[in-house]
Amino acid sequence: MNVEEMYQDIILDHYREKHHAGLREPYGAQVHHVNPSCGDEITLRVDLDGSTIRDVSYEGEGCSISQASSSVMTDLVIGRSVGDAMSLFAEFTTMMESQGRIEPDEERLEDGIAFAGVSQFPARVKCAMLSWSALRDALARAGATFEESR
Amino acid sequence: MNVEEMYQDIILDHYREKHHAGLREPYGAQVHHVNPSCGDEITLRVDLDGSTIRDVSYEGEGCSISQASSSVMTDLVIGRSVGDAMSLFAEFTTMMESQGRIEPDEERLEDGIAFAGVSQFPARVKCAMLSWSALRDALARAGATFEESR
Amino acid sequence: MNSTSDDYDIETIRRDFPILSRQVHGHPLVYLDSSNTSQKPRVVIDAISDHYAQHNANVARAMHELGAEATAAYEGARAKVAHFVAAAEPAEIVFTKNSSEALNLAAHTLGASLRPGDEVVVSVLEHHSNLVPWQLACQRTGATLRWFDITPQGRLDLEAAEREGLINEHTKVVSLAWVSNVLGTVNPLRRIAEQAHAYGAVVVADGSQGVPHLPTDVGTLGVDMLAFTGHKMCGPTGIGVLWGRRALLDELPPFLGGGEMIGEVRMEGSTWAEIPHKFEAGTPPIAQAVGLGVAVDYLETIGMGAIARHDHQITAHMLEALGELDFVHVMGPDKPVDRGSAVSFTVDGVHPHDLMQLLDSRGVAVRGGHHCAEPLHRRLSISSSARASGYLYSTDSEVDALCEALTWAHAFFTGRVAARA
Amino acid sequence: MNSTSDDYDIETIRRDFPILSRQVHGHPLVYLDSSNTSQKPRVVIDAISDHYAQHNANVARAMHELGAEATAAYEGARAKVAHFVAAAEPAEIVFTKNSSEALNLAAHTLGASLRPGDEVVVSVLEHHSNLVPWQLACQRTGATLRWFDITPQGRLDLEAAEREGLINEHTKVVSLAWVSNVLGTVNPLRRIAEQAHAYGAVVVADGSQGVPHLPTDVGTLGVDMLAFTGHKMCGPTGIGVLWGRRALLDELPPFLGGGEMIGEVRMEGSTWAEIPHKFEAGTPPIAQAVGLGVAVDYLETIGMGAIARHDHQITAHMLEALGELDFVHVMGPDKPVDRGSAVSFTVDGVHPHDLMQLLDSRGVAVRGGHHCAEPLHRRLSISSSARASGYLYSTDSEVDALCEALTWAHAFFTGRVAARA
Ligand SMILES: Cc1ncc(COP(=O)(O)O)c(C=O)c1O
Ligand SMILES: Cc1ncc(COP(=O)(O)O)c(C=O)c1O
Repeated sequence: MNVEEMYQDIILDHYREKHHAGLREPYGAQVHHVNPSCGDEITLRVDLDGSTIRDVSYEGEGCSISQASSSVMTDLVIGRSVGDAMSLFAEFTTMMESQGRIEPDEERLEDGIAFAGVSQFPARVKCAMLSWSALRDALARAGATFEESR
Repeated sequence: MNVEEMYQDIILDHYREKHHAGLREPYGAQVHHVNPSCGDEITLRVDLDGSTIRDVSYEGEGCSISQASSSVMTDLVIGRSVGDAMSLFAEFTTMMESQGRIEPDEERLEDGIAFAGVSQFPARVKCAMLSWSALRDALARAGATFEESR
Repeated sequence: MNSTSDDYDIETIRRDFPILSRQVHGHPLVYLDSSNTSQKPRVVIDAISDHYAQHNANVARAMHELGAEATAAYEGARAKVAHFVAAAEPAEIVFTKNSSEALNLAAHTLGASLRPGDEVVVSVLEHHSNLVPWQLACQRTGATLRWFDITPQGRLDLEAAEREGLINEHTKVVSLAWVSNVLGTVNPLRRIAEQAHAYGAVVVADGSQGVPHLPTDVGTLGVDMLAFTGHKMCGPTGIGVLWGRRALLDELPPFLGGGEMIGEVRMEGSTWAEIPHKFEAGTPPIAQAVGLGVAVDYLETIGMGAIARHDHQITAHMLEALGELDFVHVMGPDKPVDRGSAVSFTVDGVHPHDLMQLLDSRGVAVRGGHHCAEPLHRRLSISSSARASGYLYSTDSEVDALCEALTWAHAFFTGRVAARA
Repeated sequence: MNSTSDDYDIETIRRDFPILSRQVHGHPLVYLDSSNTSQKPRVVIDAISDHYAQHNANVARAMHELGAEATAAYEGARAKVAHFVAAAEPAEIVFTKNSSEALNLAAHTLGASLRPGDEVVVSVLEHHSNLVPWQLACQRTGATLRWFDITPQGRLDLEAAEREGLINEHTKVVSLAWVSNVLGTVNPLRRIAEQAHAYGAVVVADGSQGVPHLPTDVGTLGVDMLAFTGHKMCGPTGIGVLWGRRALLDELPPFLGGGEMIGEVRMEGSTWAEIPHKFEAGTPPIAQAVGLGVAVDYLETIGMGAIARHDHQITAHMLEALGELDFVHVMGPDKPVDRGSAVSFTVDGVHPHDLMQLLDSRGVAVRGGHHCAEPLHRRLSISSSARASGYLYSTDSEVDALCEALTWAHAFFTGRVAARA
């Protein structure tokens, strides 16, 4: 695995032009997460409609991996049920912790599979997970119920 | 240097029969010193007559080295001037820190020279010094003035 | 040197420890001071060298290749230690510099919520490291320190404690040695913990003498926190461990500040990282964690069950052999039942320091003093004792060498002293 | 690789460090992360191994031959370190686990006498380890934390401090980095200490980035306490140092409790040992002290003056070479005057994490992030930066390799991102 492969076009695309970026109204909960070792941060809002995620909006600072991951995550979860989003979270986490040993399911993770390469660089896994952890936290605070997968 | 040489007859003599042992009245100051790493302890009193040490009395717990050293010390300093006692303290200290490299002066240190062997066992040096440190502290508290040699 | 059982290959184990082939004062080293610190197998020593020579970098914060290797090694060691004590997850393992820091961490963070009227319970047989931090915590907060006394057999006096209502609704913390470093007593932690938990108290175990010698399962122990130290379990100096239940660690305030224990830092105030990093300020003992991880692998390869049986057998032999010397008086339980491997004793007519020195002249290394348990010695009306303690590499013949040297030392010293009379 | 002066034999020095011959991702390692942690010479690695294999025992409390050897090695290391910083006596050297613990020790013990209304002064450029402990101390006591700001050149803003009366009759402690780990700024400690002393305040210096690189004389520095850390000065992880004037250390209360830091222990209360042992609870980092002692010998053999000149020359070359890259923006003083060897910078269009990763793919190890100085980054309105930092083994050609890798990384990343537009 070399660094060129890690910086896949999908990642750079999302980095250059983030989807669903910016903080929007209305929202049910807002959280602020940081990656203490590097200073990457994200402020994230969720808006729920029953058990459906109506919107996820965010503002952040960070490297291409953390930025692109936020963008990909919002593509994946907006419009889904909380339960579904949390299984995607679990699948994404499993992939990121696999150190490249798991072949990700493109049907499910869509652009998220581009991060499989990142999973081989343990120090960057936290970057890719930042927005997802913020999402889970925000959902919990917005009153969504789901099983703690970890 | 073997252990038989360290346990010289002089040391064992003083250990078996300590000179000037027990706590006596009157006294100008009393101190309590311990060797924290092993629990050896001594309570020591001095009685001054101007700048002369009229009496040193003590009670203690400890190994043969610390016990014998108290006994030898009292032999050396009782009846001397504070200044003289403190130069003996300095000479004894120098010998104890010499790791056996200094030939002690028998004229001055009398039975104290038996501790030259102990100076080769760094862990036991503290035992031999306990009563001397207590003496210095007690003299200071009794109002004696002397130069801090260390 | 004989092996203790057919599958415990003591000769091979001894060859793993380079220092055991040393001579001391012209005698082969008989190292019976393992309760003080253990010796190190070659694999541990080499792992530390290899780490510095090939993978050295700072952790977490350094994301380059060497940083990733060092971080993987450091966090890998945490996972190994977690497994070794059957912790629920690696995040429950906090690396400190030694047991003492681990216990101070517990006393400061649990101490932060103590109030006057609250009670902290320890015992009279504690090592200073599980006493002084609680004394200081009580001083800071106005809480009251109370303690278990011991029976004449050297066990916690549970009946007296019951009578006095030692553990009650005011009890906030109970902190006890799992195994005494002087008497060898194994304390009934589970039973006491159940009692303490019934009143909502937190139970801390000082496992410094337990974890190296006994298979450890924090769930079975029944406590909420467990402190232990690398250097007593074949690992390096400079590293200790505090295990704590996540729910407890999560809610405690931080202890030392700085470095990577933070969430966000502003001049006006800061937030904290998740556990375990919340409690690990500054550059951690990286190479030492690596060494401890290998030590734990080494112990597990031999098997903690096998080590416990071996240690038990050596202790039994020691108790028996010392029991045959009429000038030797063993402290603590004299039968190898619920008993760790520290055996402390006094010798008629020979002060422990003198004894230690005389034994050393024969190559036999024991400890003399109060073994950092001064209140216990005071309780027993002595100021010091001698202590012999074996470990996985100790042999029956080393115990025999101890007894021979004791006989010689007693005769030499009392004989010479008597000769002067 | 060229040597910086005729008598500084960089090739020989580099051969002393085994890790420097490593390959990373198929490239020779270019280690420019020495402000984070330094690499270790073979003599240090071997001394640690030799200690464990031949002389391992606990110190102070173990009086047998191995104990005497270990104690002599440990206390000998203290004497070496005392000499290295020109302390008045070895007892002024307290061994801790790292700089962070040393600074926490200072903050806890000096903090014990803080009262509401008292002021503690730090600066906005501090490492978290010299900020968070003081925040916590102020929280515990009600004292107020104040700080120096910086000028646009990245130096302490002494004029603003003067205007605001930053140091005044309420000031009880001033704690400042000697050398900034981000900007490289060398702070005028002596001048500030004189001002603070005029008000009776105690002055603490965080020497983590100073002591490894500059000849150190605590008398000349003019401060009352100095913290530094073994792993940044060719020594092992797991050991740090707090130097303090005897008169100050003597009067401070203890910090961690337990083990050998005691005078007498009773259940009802305890008294404390003399310095330095009063501040060293539990089994100290023995092998680590031995390693640090050898590191100090190693540095002194080369000469701290020569090392300072070498580091200065490498930094000058780095500032010049980076100055020629128009997409690189160096933070802090851009001339090598009163400047340590950390050089932090940003690169147009490439986040420091991405940059770090790209450089690593070329074997070049730098750090990306906030370098444990988040308030400083916030003050500079950035969230992170990249940092390159050399040491006695760094070469001009390594700096050139950095610049080449930077040029490639910038082109690769911005080119690929642009190509997607
Ligand atoms: C200026 C400064 N202070 C304090 C520290 C903390 O040192 P340690 O991590 O060894 O505790 C560092 C390094 O990380 C530093 O650069
Ligand atoms: C029972 C007990 N507790 C605590 C300690 C302290 O361990 P350390 O010195 O590694 O901090 C020891 C050993 O010295 C011990 O035997």
